[in-house]
Amino acid sequence: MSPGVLLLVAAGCLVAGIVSGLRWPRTWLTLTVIGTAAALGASLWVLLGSTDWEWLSDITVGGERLHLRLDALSALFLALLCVVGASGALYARGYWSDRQFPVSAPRGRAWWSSLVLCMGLVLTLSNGLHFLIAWELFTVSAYFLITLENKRPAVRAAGWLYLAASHVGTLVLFALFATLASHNGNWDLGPAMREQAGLAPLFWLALFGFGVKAGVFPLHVWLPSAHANAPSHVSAMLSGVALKMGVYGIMRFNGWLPVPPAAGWVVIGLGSLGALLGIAFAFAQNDFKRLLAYCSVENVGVILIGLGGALLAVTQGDAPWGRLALAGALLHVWNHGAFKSLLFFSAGSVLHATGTREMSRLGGLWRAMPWTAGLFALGALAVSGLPPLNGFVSEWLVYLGLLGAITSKAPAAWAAIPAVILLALAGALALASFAKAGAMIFLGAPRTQTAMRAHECGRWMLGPMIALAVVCAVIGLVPALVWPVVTRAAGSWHPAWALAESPAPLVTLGLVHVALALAVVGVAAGLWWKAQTNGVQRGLTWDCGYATPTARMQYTGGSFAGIGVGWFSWILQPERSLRRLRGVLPASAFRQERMPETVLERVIAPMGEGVLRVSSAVRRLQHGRLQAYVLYVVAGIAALGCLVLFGGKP
Amino acid sequence: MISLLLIFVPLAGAALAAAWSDNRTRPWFLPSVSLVHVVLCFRLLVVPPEVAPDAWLGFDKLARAVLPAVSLLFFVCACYGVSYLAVRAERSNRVFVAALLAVLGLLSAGHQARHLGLLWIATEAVTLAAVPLLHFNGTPRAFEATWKYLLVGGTGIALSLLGSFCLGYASLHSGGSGDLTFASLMAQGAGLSRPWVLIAWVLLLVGYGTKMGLAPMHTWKPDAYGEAPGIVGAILAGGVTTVAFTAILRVRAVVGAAGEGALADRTLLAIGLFSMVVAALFLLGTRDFKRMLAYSSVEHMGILTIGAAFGGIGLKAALFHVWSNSLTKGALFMSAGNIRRAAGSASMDEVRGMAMITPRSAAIFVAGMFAVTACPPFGPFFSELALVKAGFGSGHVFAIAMLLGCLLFAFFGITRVVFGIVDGRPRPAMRTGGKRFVETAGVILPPLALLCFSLWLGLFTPPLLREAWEAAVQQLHPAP
Amino acid sequence: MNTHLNLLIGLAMGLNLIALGSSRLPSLILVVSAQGMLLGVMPLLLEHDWSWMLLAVVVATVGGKGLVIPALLRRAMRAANIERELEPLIGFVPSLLLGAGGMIAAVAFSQSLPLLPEHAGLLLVPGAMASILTGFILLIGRVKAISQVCGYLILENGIYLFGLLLIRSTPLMVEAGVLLDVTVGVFVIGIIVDRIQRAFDSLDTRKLTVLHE
Amino acid sequence: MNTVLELIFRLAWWLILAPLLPGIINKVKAWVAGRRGPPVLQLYYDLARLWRKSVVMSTLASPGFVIGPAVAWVALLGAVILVPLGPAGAALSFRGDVLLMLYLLALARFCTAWAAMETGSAFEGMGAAREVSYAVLAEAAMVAAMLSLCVQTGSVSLATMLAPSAGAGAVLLAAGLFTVLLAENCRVPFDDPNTHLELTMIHEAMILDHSGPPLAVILHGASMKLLLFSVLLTEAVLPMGDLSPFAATGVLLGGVLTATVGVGLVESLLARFAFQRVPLLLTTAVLLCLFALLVAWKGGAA
Repeated sequence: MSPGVLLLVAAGCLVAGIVSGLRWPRTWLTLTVIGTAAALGASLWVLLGSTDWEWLSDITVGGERLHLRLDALSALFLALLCVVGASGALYARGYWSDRQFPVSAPRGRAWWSSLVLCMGLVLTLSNGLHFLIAWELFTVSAYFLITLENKRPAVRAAGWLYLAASHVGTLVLFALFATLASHNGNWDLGPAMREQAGLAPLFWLALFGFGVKAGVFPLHVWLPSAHANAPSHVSAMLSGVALKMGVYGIMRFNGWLPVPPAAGWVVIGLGSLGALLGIAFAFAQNDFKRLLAYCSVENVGVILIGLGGALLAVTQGDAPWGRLALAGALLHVWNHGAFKSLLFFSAGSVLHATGTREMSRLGGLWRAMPWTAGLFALGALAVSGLPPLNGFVSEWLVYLGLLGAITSKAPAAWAAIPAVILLALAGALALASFAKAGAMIFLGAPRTQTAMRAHECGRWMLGPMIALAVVCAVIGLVPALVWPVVTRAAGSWHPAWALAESPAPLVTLGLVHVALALAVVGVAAGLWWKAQTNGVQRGLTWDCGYATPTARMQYTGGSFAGIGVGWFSWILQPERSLRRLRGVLPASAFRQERMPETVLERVIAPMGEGVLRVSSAVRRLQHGRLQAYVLYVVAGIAALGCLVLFGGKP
Repeated sequence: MISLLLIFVPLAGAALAAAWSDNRTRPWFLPSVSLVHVVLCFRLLVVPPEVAPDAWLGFDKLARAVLPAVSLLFFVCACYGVSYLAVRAERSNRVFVAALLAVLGLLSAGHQARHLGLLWIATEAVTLAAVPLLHFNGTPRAFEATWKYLLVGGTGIALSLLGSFCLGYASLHSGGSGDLTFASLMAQGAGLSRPWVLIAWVLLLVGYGTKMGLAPMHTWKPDAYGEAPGIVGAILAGGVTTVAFTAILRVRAVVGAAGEGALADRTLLAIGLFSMVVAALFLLGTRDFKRMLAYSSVEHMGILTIGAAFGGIGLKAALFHVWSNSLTKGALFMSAGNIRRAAGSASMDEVRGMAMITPRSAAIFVAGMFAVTACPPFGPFFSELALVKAGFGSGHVFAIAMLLGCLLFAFFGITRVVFGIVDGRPRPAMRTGGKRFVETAGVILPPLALLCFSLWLGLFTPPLLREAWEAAVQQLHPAP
Repeated sequence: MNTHLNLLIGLAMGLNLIALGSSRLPSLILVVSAQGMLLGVMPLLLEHDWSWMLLAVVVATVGGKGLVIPALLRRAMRAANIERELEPLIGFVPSLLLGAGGMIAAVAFSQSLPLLPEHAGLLLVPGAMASILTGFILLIGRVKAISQVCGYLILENGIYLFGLLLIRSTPLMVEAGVLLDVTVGVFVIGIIVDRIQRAFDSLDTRKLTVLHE
Repeated sequence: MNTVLELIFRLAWWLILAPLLPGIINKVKAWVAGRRGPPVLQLYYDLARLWRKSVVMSTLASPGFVIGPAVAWVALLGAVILVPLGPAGAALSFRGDVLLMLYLLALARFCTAWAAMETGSAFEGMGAAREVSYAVLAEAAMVAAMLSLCVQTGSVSLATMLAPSAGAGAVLLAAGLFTVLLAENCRVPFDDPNTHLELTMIHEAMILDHSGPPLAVILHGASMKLLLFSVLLTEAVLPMGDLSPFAATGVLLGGVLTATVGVGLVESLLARFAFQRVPLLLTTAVLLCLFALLVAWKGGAA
């Protein structure tokens, strides 16, 4: 079965899903699963095969012929989209059920289908005009998914911020594609554009326009609130796949367009910055979905580091280490998609069980929801890039690429050395953040009543989580499996790198991982058994002799992150309000801490206020006095007259 | 011949309607007459008639490129008008219907006028015929709006007359026989006296710009659109402004023939960008969704002007945008009218959660909002993208950057207002108070149809239309 | 011939100044009607061979500008029984100075414009400019609705004055257009005026500022 | 067969030798303080006793309380397996194994911290927080050190990286790595292993609630970590590669002994720093390693 047929089936199912989602949940679910499965089949056909799929039809839309292309790069992303799309659909059945959300659940299903469809189109369309259409439609459907719960002002604000930020990116893309079209004389996209050196400056437009969607560090302002306020399966989709659309755009267009020499340096710089600061922000958060969102900023940074390395390698004579960095980036796209979706799903089931995103209101949930706890722990290990899970594999590849640059003493080393060190810092901070998150949510004693009343989530939610966990584990244990796929994608990014054999000892790594996993199981079982045979007695946590500890005496997330936040307070700018105990009969003391989104609240908001001030000043001219209106007309004549008199010859 | 019918059928209809006694059946004149108009118009679109070069009136290429859009818009508005007037059965619609039909006839005349004076008379007459439409609601606010419309518009009209005289006078200098058809004016070309042509250009640009609603002559627009019934707003924004735009285009052609095209384009670009900036700034702050539509219309007039300034492809994109903008705006005005009627107010301080009260209108309003802010797959996206492309093609990078910036701020303003009205929980008063507004097919289908037209226009632009725009560009920028 | 015409135009320009200076509504209306009549008869001086058409235009202009419209305005004024005092936004003296300055500027500017030989000696262009300017000053500088209408009329008169340049060459249609414009325009404005008067029980346009941002 | 024997020998070296080091350190401290001090094999006795003891678990603790230490121990074992033993070389050496080692250490850290947080005790939270936070800087220093070795040798696998001497930057590197050793193993001046004031502990605070076999595993893991770092330090600084196997073994043993004694001396001569000053010291370590890196770069270029 050729990918064309499969994609047709997929498209058909998804379109039907948009309609059926409003009425018939079961039909919708089956359709979505079938459709995503078909698309997955198509992308695997391309990835495992050796030829790309291309289709130039005679159907014209907007005066342009429909032109679909599925090469390895887009297939890699498409596969991820399918996996997350299907698992999200299954998860939503339990998480966003019609019983709980009679109004928004059907809409959510319809928009979900359209979102998946549009992202698939973005990945396959190879005509600028149609690409823009699909891109914008995908943005809009994502908006409606974010604001499913639009009764809540916070959700509306987050949704609007997302829409506004995306529109900035879209308009930049307008400029990008319009310039391309007016330069090429047609809207076709493709490797053919590589030859025209004149197009190099467009790289910056692409980096900005897609960077907004990808959440590249200074452009990530919309991301935390949107991911935190969206329904969790949507957050998973946004963070796992939608961000990757931006990454895809960046990769696509610096693969297809000539890049300016500075590109690699800038990208790797942005990546390192984003990796470190993103995770620093994450460490400081108290809302666990915001924490996950910032962590996505970090992971996009990691991807960009790899990509930047690859760009540098290309500009410095196709050095082989660039291939490793690119492979790492591509694989990290996949890995982040998997474990971040897993984490958002488990976050969702915590939210579902307790109704709060505040870590300081949770705790001790492992007893109520052991499965979620375990899966979250696994996801936390993966996202912290710890062996033997998938996160480590991709970061390891990126490291190898950078180390290759360093050991070969290429000029790129001057970017690679700081990148490696920042990446290591980011890794350590990620570990800290997720130790904090896991501990605050699942360990210790429940801090509030809501946390006490928590319950494990149903099988519709658990199933997808387990599936994603398996994906993480498999990629981690058998990394050699994914190498051919990744290298195919790398080849379609840069043909010179298409050769198949792996320069990295992935097989050995895989063996070590397997051995490690077995040893862990063995030793853990042994120790558990030993402890049981020696006898286990349960007792109160030792509390320095204070006999009645309350749950509120536990270490809080804020104090856990205190040291790290102190180091980054120059960018985090935490807002603290503190009332100490004073006097003989002290009033109740409290200490509150808020982590602002610095770039948004300290940089963009002031600029926006400036614009609004101008606007309100201008609006005062429309004061309703007719005499002034006539005066404006006269002024218009005068101004144009002057223009004609003096602007005569340029 | 048919081109004359386009004018006289509606006028006759107007006369009949004025004479018609029954208030309940009178509204049916609107759809029936405009249906005839649409049919004739599209017939002419398909089989363009021969126009004698010295004819004063004629369905020439420019009229062919624009008038069908107006006719289509008017027809849909007319269909909406029936159900609208049924809702407003308490007041007599004699004047309203007659004036509306007269407007249609005069619009056709204005689009087809190939003579400076005739064009001016038609525009003037449209202005006057629109007056009773504006104060149909009969509220003091409506009268104030009408008064401002009349005085600012009148001033503009007077200026455009003065400009016409100047142009005529310029033509006398090269021994012109005082024949003021655009064809002969263009034929005189460089013979026209330069100072008088330039004065004429400024005056005509300001005069017709006032009708079109270009900043800073736009001041009447928010008041008029804010107080007039939805369809009137739609016809003003989609029809009357279009006449003014075509007028400017015709004059621009003459100025170009006189060898001052570059200068004229620079002025067009300047005033267009200024309009966009002003509109964007106003949109950022406005809290009334009908006034918002007015400012958005100002913005789109700016876009049209900028397109005209780019010349060639840009002009073609502008003509495309005339179509997509009129149709989309129509949908917005009608759905806004529904919401306004259901909510009893147009201010986002008082209106909330209309998605629950008037779900269909709200959905159309949101869709139209996305359409008018150039989100695909609706018409404006394609036309504006073509315009941006043309701008880059002709090297106006700075202008395009500014245009995109204005589009961005306009988007911020518009989405803020629209979502503020559609989302959230409705005020309890709105759920219970007053007589409920029913979303009948009559008030839902017309805007829906317009949206579909806009969609179809963008996705599957008929080659016929492309060819028509192409021809119009040829007429205005004759290849030397 | 030209001397007579210039005399009339000079008179019209003088009337402009009077209009700017007049502090009472009836006098303003009077000025306007006088100016209308003046303009009305001008074609007779400009044209050597009198045709019926020309006479018709003259009659219509004199009747319209000189009699009908002022009558309408008086009627509106009575219907809206407003006090006769005009309170200006731009004071009378400043308006006068502006008008005078504008007149000088107009004369100076019109020197730099290329005129056909037969119009070379005429004051038509500066006169037109001066009237237009006056009209604008009244439109911008007066509060009462009716005074603004008068300003608008003077503006129209200026344009008509300019139109006389073309009276020989252009077909009379343009002229008819002017008449139609002025009459219908003012007629409608008249309606509006008393509607507004009924709605706001005043013609003070300062009350007409409900609609604003 | 041969490889199996070799592997066993290796495991023996790491597993059996490791607990000796804390004993030596304590001896040194006692000697400096002029006391007799505990026997050198004290830790062996402790481990044996703990292994027999029953477990006291907090009522709040999940199975992770026991699994955590196990995973940590396995991770440390994996890490030490990757480290080459002088002449014997590494059990398994491949491109990029240095990163695997670093991340295995991180895994161990994660699991210890997780197990610590199990009990919900504020003390352990405090300890875990300090551990993970200071580890950020230690990690940076460690990576910088490894980078300098990579540049020095142009290789990214431990076996070849550690073979030659660190060259010109040896002293800097030694200083930096020694500081990291102290920090990572929670020795004075970063942490005082035998303090009794919980508020000032890091590692000890994390394991307050552990007991019995899990505690034994943790303690043994800690000693392995100490051994790993001292071996790493020795091999990084001294030119192992170009010595005869016999000499190399001697040098290795000597180096480890020196490092351990050094730790003991530091502990007995220095007092624990205030926590505010800990980052300062670690940053110094980072800078030392960075300088070593630059020196290596220059050396390679010359």
